[in-house]
Amino acid sequence: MTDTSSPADDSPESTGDSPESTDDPALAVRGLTKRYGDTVALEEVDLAVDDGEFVAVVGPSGCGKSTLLRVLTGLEERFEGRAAVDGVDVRDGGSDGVGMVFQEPRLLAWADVRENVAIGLPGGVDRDDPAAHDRVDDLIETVGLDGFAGHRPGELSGGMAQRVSLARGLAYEPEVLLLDEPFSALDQLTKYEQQDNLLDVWRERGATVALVTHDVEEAAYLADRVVVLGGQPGTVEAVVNVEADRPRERTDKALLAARREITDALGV
Amino acid sequence: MTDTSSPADDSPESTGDSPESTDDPALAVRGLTKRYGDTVALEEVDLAVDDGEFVAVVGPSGCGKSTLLRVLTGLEERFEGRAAVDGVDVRDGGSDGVGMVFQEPRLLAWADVRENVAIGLPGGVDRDDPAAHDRVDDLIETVGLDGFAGHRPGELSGGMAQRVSLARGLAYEPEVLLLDEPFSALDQLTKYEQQDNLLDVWRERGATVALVTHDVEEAAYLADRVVVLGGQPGTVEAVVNVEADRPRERTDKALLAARREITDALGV
Amino acid sequence: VGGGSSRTVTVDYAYYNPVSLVLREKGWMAEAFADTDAEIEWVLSLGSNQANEYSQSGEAEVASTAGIAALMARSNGVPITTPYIYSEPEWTALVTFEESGIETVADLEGKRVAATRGTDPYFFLLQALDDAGLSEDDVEVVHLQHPEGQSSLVQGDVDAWAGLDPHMAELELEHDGAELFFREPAYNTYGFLNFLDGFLADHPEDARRVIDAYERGREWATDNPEETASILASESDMSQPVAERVFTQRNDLSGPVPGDAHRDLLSDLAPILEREGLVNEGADPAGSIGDLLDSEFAAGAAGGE
Amino acid sequence: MATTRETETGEGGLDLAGAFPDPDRFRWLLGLVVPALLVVVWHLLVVTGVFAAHQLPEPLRVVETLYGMAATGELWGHVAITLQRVFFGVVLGVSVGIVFGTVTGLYGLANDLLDPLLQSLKNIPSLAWVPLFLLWFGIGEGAKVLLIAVGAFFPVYLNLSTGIGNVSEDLLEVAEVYDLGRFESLRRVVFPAAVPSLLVGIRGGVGLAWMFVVAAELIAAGQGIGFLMSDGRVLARPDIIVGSILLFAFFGNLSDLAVKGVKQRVVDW
Amino acid sequence: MATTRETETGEGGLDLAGAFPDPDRFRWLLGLVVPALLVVVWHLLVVTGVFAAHQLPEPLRVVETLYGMAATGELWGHVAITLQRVFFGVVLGVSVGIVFGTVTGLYGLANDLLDPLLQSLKNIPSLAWVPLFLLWFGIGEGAKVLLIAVGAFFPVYLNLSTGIGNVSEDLLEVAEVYDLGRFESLRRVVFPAAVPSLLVGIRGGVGLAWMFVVAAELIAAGQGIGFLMSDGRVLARPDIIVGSILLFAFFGNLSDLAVKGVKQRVVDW
Ligand SMILES: Nc1ncnc2c1ncn2[C@@H]1O[C@H](COP(=O)(O)OP(=O)(O)OP(=O)(O)O)[C@@H](O)[C@H]1O
Ligand SMILES: Nc1ncnc2c1ncn2[C@@H]1O[C@H](COP(=O)(O)OP(=O)(O)OP(=O)(O)O)[C@@H](O)[C@H]1O
Ligand SMILES: [Mg+2]
Ligand SMILES: [Mg+2]
Repeated sequence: MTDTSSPADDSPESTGDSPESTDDPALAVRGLTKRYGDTVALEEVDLAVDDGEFVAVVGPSGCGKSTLLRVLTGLEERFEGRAAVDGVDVRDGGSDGVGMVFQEPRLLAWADVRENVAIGLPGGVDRDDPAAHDRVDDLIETVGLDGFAGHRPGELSGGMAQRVSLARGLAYEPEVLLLDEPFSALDQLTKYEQQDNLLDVWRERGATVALVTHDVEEAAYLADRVVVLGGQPGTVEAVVNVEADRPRERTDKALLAARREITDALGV
Repeated sequence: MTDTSSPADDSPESTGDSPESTDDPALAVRGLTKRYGDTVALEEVDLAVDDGEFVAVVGPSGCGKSTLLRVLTGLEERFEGRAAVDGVDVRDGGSDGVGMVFQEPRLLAWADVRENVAIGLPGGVDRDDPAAHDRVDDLIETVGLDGFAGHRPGELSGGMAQRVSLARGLAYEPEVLLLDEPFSALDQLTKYEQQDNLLDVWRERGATVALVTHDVEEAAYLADRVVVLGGQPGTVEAVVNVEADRPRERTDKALLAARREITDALGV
Repeated sequence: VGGGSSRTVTVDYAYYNPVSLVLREKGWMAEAFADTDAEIEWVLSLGSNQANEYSQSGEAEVASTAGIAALMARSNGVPITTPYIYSEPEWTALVTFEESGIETVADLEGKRVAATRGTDPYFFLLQALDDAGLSEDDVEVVHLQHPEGQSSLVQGDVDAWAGLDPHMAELELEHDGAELFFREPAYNTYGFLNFLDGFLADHPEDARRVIDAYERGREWATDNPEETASILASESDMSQPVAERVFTQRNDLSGPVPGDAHRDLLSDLAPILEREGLVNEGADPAGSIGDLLDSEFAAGAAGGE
Repeated sequence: MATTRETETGEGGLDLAGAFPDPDRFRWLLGLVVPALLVVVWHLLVVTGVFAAHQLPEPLRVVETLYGMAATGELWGHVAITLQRVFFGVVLGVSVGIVFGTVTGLYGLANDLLDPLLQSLKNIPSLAWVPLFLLWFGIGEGAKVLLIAVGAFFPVYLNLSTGIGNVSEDLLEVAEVYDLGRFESLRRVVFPAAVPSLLVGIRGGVGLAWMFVVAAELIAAGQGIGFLMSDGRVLARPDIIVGSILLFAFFGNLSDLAVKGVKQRVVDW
Repeated sequence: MATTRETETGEGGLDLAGAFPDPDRFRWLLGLVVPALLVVVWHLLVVTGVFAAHQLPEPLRVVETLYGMAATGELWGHVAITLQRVFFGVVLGVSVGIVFGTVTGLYGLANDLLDPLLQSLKNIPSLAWVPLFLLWFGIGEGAKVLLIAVGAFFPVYLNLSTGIGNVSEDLLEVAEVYDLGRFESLRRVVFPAAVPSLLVGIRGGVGLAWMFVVAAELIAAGQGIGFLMSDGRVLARPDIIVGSILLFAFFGNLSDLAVKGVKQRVVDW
């Protein structure tokens, strides 16, 4: 497991030199090792994500996907190796422009849906401003929760809570958006809607997105590139480029090919 | 939405008279309406599940799937209509033989994985007995968590926590097992393993299983019958019989047909 | 409470009752009971009210209080009798500082005076005011415990203080300018040794032993004032000069038997008790005086010497 | 999401109250059963002579005493002044407790500097403060209110400080990821999450305020329930002592119910 | 999953202690800074004459007094007997508090019956109990220990009762679905979940026990720190008063640290 397979086109150097990127990749992880006591969650992970790129991360349960996102958002202070956003180390404030949708909803139990979503509004915005209100209501509608704006988290179903959490993440409008299995509790129809919605947001805002998912179809449909993590401790097993043009059809042949490639890398 | 479509072969009467069943169906729900304040979670739902049958429940987020399971486990005291297990009303102790894997892991934060799984051991079992220990360790291995038996929930990944919750549910060995999206946080490989593991348990123990899922492929692969709930308030939209023989191949034609049928009923 | 021994006789001791300190120090009370199956248990009373609580709860057979406190308790139904006077002290007076400009009781009009309600200094103040033609309403009585009254006076929070020894003696000795501007030994209400009625009735021989021991202590203390003051000083952490002033100058042990003087003083005070609402609605303080004082019981022991 | 016992009965299977018909309406009456029994026992103990009347007056005697004082108007003076002192003491103590609790809860440095001192002070008995307060603050109303405030301060401080320190790390991470900033994360996450702790602290503080009243009213008070009690002790008047104990119990319970009511209104999630 | 401030520093962004080098090793020393400053101020106030020495003795004087008592061995007698009383009082009060807290936390009926009474009693000041305890339990050690136990009882009762009532409904549902039965669900779910509340209660109880010591040692005590303080007041010896206050602060803090230590060991999830 210690021999990390990092294909040439994935190494930080090569992406750093790629024509469309600025000086630094939006996300740069090099030699990242993260331990929790005796458990090694990630080992020698290298990853570079270009500005405006959409990357999906897949891998078995417990391989360190959430840990990787936590490092990138600056929530983990102690790790070995380097993790930088736009060239700034995450421990030196590089994580400021990074938003994350957590794997669990993590809603404020005492606040209603509207207030919970408003938590995500970016720094400068006055949460009591009518414009902010409208924005929040828009987001609530986008995730299909109109009519539930005044409900408290305790009155929501699992999938509804997850969508509130998603709306909160979208409200933040970050340069880099990390999503940890944001659609796992959604039915297919809702999931498709939200996937397309996410694509719209990504395109409109030119954001960099990293999405953790267990849904291979989802990874292939959404991402430019799919990083397959493996094992425990987690290492990069493979990187799959999804060559299909956008906007994509879900039944696109190229997607099917990518799915097969991912599935193979996962060892299913 | 008020005209509930309950096909003839799904109505309690017809299943009650079917040759393989005993007097009462294992699960019998008739005219079930459940309100939370102003929100109507379920409306006039009819459902009958035979002894030893494997039923999957699918439907959009917030349509009342979890609520249905909560009623069947006796966690909801106030509802209209009838819900019975083996002919005994859930409010009169009918829910005693019913086990449930909750949508959220709901683990005891202060207990390690082993103790959390042991919570599920059935009533008569002495939790300090070596045999009980072995059983718990077996289950932990079955859900792929060997090596984590001594970890606390705070040290587990999302998918690992979900598997602990699953192991706890399997430890209970109930006559009727209800599962609320038990594989939603698992990667495909692990999910496949756990699905097959669940089928084994079901077959060996002859249990009645109701599984809520958003994964249409999963529903078709596992279930004898798939109940499609729809709308808000939730009503039974359709019931799809999966005709494939067991043991099934995941690529079985009949499964593909069932999947299409379910997807259509969901309106995807 | 020894398991084998059948009885305990609980007797209090108090810093304001020097003879009790002597008895305890010398072991004479225990000696007096040596030939009985009773054991002596000493319990410290920090003030008359605590001593009264011990009587009230029936926990102490013998307790020492000021005379007025004993009358209050008796009037309120506590079954005690006083067959013995442990001292005739001048333990209270009105105190102020020179610069306050207060020289007589009449000057107190409109001033703040610290006093502890229900205690000897309080009644001393009332009597003094009465003398000067003032009533309680003409001054502002500030209710403070004795030591806190002293420090409030020093602080200047009050203009005068109805003081109590040893705090008063200490103030006199250690602070320049502190003066006792009104003294009247006759307004002090004596130190009453109160016996539970049940104890007197059921164990008169024990009660007599207590009084005998007190007589022995009284004699010794009268003969050895310096040593008594030393015992007082070491027991109560007072300085020797304070203790000497308290014991040798302001304590008279010569009249242990309750008599007319005590009766008269209490009779004077009885109306004040009622007026101040210090006793039960239906209580009759004046009538209780007779029940409280028992001149007969101790007469034999004390008079015989 | 956890529903508290007070707001919802008959669910969760651990509550027997559901077995009674329409329990919420009359359940408060149950609270009177045990006290009523105690009063009966008390009465019997006195009339059968187990306790003599001068030791423990019969219940009726106490009621008479209180009624007598109420009739002359004297009682209201005592009650009013004590209520006033407790009120101001609680307001002051709770306010300062909120400040210190917030500061130490948020800043590890402040906590390290102040907590050991405050933890030591909290164990000092009310009576021990009396001579010092007299010295520092004199004999006015201020000294009394301050002493009561000391009592009210500590539970608020302790509960809020640990409450803020124990706010779910999960939610703090949310605040951090969304860059809420110091002020907003306090306002939106930390304080709301610590409100239940604060209210537990206020409840405790109000209770301790009542405990400190007696000591406070040893400071040059001529009125007040605590004064009444001390007076009853000095005068060997058990009816007054027991009467003032009942007053303490009554007003203590009343103020406690008020805080509990606020709590149920505020912590409703 | 929420990590408490005590066990982990420098995370969560709300803790400044992380800014100091190797803070955990020496941070307890920070706790001495403010008290040391206070002692200096105290000393200055006395030597400059703001407070007269007979009102507030200088710090050294207090230390001398304590040292003198320690040298003669007198001090240890006071300390030992008080520690013993507090210990037994706490053991008793906490035990009874656990019983009542459990019963009222679990059974709505018991709660309805007992809670109003106990809530009323909890506000009765320690001094008010003294005459009653004297009457009921006499002047022996038992009465003192019982009175201290009363102080320790209420916080334990209150916290445990509400703690049990507030156990996450989610987890209670798990216990119900898996038919854990009364005993097992108490043992595996309810009690472990209520342990933090219980320990908060015990901490409060120990604190109140120290507060009740003074009242308890007014019951015919001739030894003890509380007695020392009352004695100091009666004798107008401010050095003794302040000395016993320091003893209260010291031992109170010590016992508090002990309970806190237990808490950190037990509540480690
Ligand atoms: N405790 C509650 N109080 C109020 N409303 C509730 C409560 N629980 C559920 N609801 C409402 O009931 C409806 C059904 O909820 P339920 O949890 O059964 O949905 P679900 O089908 O399980 O959805 P999901 O797939 O998102 O988990 C939703 O509209 C939800 O808002
Ligand atoms: N706070 C923690 N303390 C100790 N170990 C931890 C902690 N958090 C995560 N781990 C361990 O780190 C490993 C990776 O966890 P992580 O949450 O990153 O997995 P994941 O890839 O997100 O899995 P999943 O798909 O199940 O969510 C796991 O073995 C887990 O047990
Ligand atoms: Mg994860
Ligand atoms: Mg659900």
